[in-house]
Amino acid sequence: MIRDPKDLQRYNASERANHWVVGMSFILLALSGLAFFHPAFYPLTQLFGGGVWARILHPFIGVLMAVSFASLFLRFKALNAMTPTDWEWVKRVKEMVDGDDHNMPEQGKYNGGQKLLFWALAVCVLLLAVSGILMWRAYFDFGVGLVRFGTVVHAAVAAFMIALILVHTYAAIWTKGTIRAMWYGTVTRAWAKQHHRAWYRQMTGK
Amino acid sequence: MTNHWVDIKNADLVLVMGGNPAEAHPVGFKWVIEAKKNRKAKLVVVDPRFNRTASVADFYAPLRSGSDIAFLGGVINYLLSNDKIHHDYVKAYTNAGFLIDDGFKFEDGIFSGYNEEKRSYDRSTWKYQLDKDGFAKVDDTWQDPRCVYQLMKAHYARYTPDMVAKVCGTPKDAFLKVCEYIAETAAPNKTMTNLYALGWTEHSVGSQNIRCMAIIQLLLGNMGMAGGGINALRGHANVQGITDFCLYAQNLPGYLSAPTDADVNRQAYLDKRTPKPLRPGQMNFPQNFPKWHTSLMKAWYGDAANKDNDFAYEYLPKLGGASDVLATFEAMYHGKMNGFFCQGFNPLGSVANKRKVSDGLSRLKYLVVIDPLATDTSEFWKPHGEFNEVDPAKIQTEVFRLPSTLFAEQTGSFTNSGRVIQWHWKAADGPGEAKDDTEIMAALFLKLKEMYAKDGGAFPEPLQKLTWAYRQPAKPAPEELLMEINGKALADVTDPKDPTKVLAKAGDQLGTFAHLRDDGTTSCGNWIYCGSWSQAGNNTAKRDPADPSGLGQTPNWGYAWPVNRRILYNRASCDLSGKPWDPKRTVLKWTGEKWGGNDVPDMRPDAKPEENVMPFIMNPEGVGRLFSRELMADGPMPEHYEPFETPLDANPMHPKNPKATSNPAARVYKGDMEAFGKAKDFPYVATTYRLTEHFHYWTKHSKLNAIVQPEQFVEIGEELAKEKGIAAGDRVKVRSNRGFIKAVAVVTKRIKAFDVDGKKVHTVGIPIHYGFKGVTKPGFITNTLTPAVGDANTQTPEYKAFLVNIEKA
Amino acid sequence: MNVTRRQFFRVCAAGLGGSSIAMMGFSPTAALAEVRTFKLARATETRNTCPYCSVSCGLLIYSTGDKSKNSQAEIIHIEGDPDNPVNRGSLCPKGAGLRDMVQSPNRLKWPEVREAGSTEWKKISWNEAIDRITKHMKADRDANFMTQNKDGVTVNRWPTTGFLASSAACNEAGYLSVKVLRSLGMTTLDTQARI
Amino acid sequence: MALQSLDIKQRSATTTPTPQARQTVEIAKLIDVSSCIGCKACTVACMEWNDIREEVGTCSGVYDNPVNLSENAWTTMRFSEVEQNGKLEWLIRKDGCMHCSDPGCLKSCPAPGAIVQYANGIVDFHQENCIGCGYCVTGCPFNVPRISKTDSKAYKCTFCSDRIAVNQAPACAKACPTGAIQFGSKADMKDYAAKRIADLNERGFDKAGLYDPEGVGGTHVMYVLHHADKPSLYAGLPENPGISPLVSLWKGAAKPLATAALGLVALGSLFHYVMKGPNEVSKETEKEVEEEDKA
Repeated sequence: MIRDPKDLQRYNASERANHWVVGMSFILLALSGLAFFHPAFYPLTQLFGGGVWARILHPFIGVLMAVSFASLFLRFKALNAMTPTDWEWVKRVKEMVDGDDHNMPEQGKYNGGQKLLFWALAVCVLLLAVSGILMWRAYFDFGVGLVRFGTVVHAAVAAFMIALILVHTYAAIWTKGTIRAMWYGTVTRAWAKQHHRAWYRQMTGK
Repeated sequence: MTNHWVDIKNADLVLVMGGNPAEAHPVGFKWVIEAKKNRKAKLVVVDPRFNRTASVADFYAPLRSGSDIAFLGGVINYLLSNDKIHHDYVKAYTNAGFLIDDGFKFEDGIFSGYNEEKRSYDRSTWKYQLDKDGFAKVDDTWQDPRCVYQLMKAHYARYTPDMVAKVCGTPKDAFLKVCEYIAETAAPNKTMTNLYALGWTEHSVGSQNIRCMAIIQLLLGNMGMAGGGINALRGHANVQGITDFCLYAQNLPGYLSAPTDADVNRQAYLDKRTPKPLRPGQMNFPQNFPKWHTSLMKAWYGDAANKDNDFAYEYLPKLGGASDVLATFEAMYHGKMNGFFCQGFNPLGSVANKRKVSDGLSRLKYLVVIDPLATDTSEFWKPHGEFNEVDPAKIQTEVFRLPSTLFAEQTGSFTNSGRVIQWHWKAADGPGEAKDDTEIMAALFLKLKEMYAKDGGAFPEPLQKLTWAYRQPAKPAPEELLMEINGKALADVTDPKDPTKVLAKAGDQLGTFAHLRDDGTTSCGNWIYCGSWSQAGNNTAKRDPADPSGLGQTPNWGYAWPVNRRILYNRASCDLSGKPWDPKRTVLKWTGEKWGGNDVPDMRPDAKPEENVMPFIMNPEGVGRLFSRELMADGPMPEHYEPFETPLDANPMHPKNPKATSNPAARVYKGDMEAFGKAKDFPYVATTYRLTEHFHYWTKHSKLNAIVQPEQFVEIGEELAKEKGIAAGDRVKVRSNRGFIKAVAVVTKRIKAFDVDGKKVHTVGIPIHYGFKGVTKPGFITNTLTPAVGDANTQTPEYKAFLVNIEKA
Repeated sequence: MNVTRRQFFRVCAAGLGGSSIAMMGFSPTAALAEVRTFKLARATETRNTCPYCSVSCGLLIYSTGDKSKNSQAEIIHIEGDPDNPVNRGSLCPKGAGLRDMVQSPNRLKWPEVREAGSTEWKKISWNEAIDRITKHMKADRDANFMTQNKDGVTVNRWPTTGFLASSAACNEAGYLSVKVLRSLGMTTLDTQARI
Repeated sequence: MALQSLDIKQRSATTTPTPQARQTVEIAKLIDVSSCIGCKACTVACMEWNDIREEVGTCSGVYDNPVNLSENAWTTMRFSEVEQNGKLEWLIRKDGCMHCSDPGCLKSCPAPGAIVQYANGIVDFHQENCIGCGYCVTGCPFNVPRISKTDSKAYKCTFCSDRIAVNQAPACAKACPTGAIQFGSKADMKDYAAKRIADLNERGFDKAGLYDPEGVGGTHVMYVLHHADKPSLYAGLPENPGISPLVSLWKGAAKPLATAALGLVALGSLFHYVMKGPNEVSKETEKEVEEEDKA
């Protein structure tokens, strides 16, 4: 990898750090959460020092993720406002998935899919945080009906969010040149021009 | 109990009145449930509160606390006027036909012979008319107006259902329903058992409450029957045994009435206590009194009790007057006592009017508390916040506290209320330096004996001569003591009919009190326990639970006094010819040559039915007493009197005679009379009771029991709560004329207001159990509130009916 | 790009690896499920009687040790005696809680005295306690013993010291008490039979 | 693993069956509410046997102490004063674990072996395997399990499994003075209940019946009720208890479906990559950018 001074700055250091706090806590939450969700995953609790530690840590990590995600959310919510072009992009996402992005509408810093993912994750985190608190018996004591509802919501939303993150991760892997944005903060101009042309023009003035 | 716990399962009707066995005796109550399950028995509860027993009853009738005699008098009236009595039984086995002295009268609530100044009766007219042989005259036709039946009928005719409703506040239909249940058991093959406890005794008319039931059970023919009888449930584990040993002034062990100042010498003493039969041919068993008494003196004084010194008669102290707890604390309060011992007894909690008790204890020179636990009494001098406000500096009493062992740390015997004596074994040592009660008594005695031997002093002879042949003088063994209690032959005991026949060899343990002699050849520490440790060994330790009759008699489990008899008066379970009234529940029957069956006969074993030896062998008349002659202090037939603190202005039975408002023969000390409250200041009837989760003032020291009932409360009905703005869980202050307590309010549907004589009467229920020492939440002592007046016969304090006021604290 | 991807995987490697190992069976077996061991096995069983009400339920008291010389018995459990014809093994809440009575924090362990006017207890020896109490008794008895009443009848009583007897004491203890107390001439005597 | 003194029927968070060959007798406790006097002997005997002590509380204006189940109070009496047909009744129910045949706690539990159901019907918690998540509380239709404030483990009635294992009756049943708690095989208990119900019918309780709710597959603690048509009179005994549909969804269908869905997403991504190849910056775009630089 050769750093090129002309590479475009996509994320600054603080944004990257924030993202990885969310990312790391998400991974830990997913691992421990899955352990409680299905017996097949229960051995994952060993990563945390056993079932009891997994149970103790999970909600605290959850708080960390909720807080760090809130920060991320505030940073990026303006950039993720959906525009008509985004909707056009979303409508034609099949072409994109098929690997043919030639005719896709010109995208800003984020495409429609990324934006939808952003909002979906925001809703998920909110639901997980609220339902998680309902289930957090060490400190809270809600009525059993509410807890049962919260539990189902927590499980369903968590599964959904894991799926989203898998997609998010895959998208990053699939779209070559993307991951470095979260490592170094920069992308090549070619990458920007190809995937986020409007943003490329905005950044380069071309 | 005339019967025993397991026998309750043989009943057809269980009437619970004056008790709450589900609450206080849950395990004994098992047999009520068994009767319900297996005999389809009915359970009827009559009580001021819908209590735990009522919760599983077939029928519940409310009753204003303190009006039991009005209710039971009503039942007697119902049985007589509807002729629901067991005629053959009543005719044969009661004094219904006995003629009563012409001088006996009952007018305006007062029996003949009343002395208002002394508050007592001259009972000389309360007796039978005697013929020239000294036997009672009897009219078997019951027509003579002076016969007991007629007098009783007239007496109770006043107790109409309307009167019952008016006095008791019991709805008339509920009362009549109870009467119907009871009346059904007049059939020869139906029995009612009655279970009562302190709910009857703790009234100023306590003994008469029980007399009422005795009359009813005799009328119904339920005495002596399996599943019948009158069953006092009783309190402590060994209250029966300690009562049998007469740890109270009036009697010596075995209910031998103790000498008083009037008994100037042994002969006079014995004569007065050895009755003559009142009917021909009766067993009149108390005629053996001299044998029992002489044997006791031999047990205590050995060779020092002999013919030459009147069997050490002078060694026995003579009673100068009353010495029950109320009298004792009265004397103490007035500074007439110097020393006091409390052995396993917490009088500060248990005795009426805590303030008076505390003041009394403060005037002692020394107080000795012998107890396994740190009792409230032992710390009466110590401030415990608002629960015990005292100034120790002003209390000059020297208080000693001696640690004693508990049941688990002792070997010995307890007697249950069914009179079954059971041996138990020590499981562990007591904590620290705790000692057995016997060891503590021995230490005190041996030290005193030594001091008197060395320094002399007042009348040392009884101390020096007291038998003390224990192998370890400082540690008399329970085995040695029970053997001494049982008694032994000091010389060969021979058959009076055949002097060549030796019944017991010199030195042998006696097998029965029939072998006791009044010539000094036998010793026995308690005649009714004779047989408990015979030549066969310790019979109280027998552990064969076999029940061959299926009646629950278990004759080889422990040893029942007397002579292992399980049901008293069991001869009455058969008709005159000796056939059981109910062959399905045969307790006893005449086999043709002797009495046999499923119990030890309460009868001379070879007394042929035609000899007409009647079943109530302890009575000189041989029959049960519907009319109790001069034996009760307050009348030969029960009469309703109001509690000393009554919510009413007068006794509704005798509205015009203020003398007959409350028991005219009950003893009231000056000062206590003044401490009674009036209904205008204290409008609510209070009644105190026990909770199933606790035992007296003990279990407040046990965490498990503290957990299940942690804090003092009082119970009131929803209506009173509303009137007073009290909600469940509020703290309330309950006040009587003697003091106040604070507690949590339990507001309940189970206590309802009574309509008494047109007046609304509310009940305030106050559990005991709490105090300032314990692992429960600290509480006030309930007996702060109670009045120091007792039953005319037993001086049992009136804890079940007194007046209070209540307010939000 | 390839390097980047490797780095990404590296982040997850620890987690995935660990969990894979665990899934392959390297995790400790957590599914043992043995019931609590029966705690009375080899405890010493003693037959006794409940000291509360006069139903007098039979008890089985279980204590530690086998009564050998060096082991001090500690009561660990009390339950009903199934042979007793009255309770047939059952107990009420009082009886079922007896262990906490035996082991109550308020059990007395040694003789104590509270001196006149004092605000506290003082631990004393049994000898001192018996000495002091009997001195009180003798002084009071000698001073107040009544040999004859005012009518000249011999009464031989000591009315100024009283005794309230326990209704929970054994018959044998009760008998010994009444025997001793009557020999002293004591007439102020009652028990808890009535209240 | 050691051989069990009681055979195990099912175990929490375990997807494979336990050894099932041995057949043992199904046991039950029958609580005859019509014979219960609320004396709390069972409550005390339970605490005594199990070496637990609830804190000494306060009186809250009712007889119910301990006021609720807790990690230290595995059973408690609930007192209800009700008026039925113009007659006051004091209904007293012993509350505690019902030992359901289909236990919601076990179904919910994520920790393998923390909750087991023995072949005799007992549902038992094994605290050494418990992780303290409280899912059992969520899963229970009777609101029974409690999480300890001190050790965060779940506790409830064990049916005295240690006593049962040596063929002794549970402490509560043994102590019960009135025989309101009977213990025996479930079949015998049902027969006994039938007799009690016949007796109650004769005494005017037409609706007397057995509470052995189907919704949880029956229970191994059953009640004889005088008013079996109105279980809620007895301090809110559930009319028709069952594992909540939410819990069934969560620990039923959701478990495999969600797991499968996640697997599919992962696999889908993999196959997408394999089939479609990476989304790389095109040569043209790279050239364009290079040209822009030159320009």
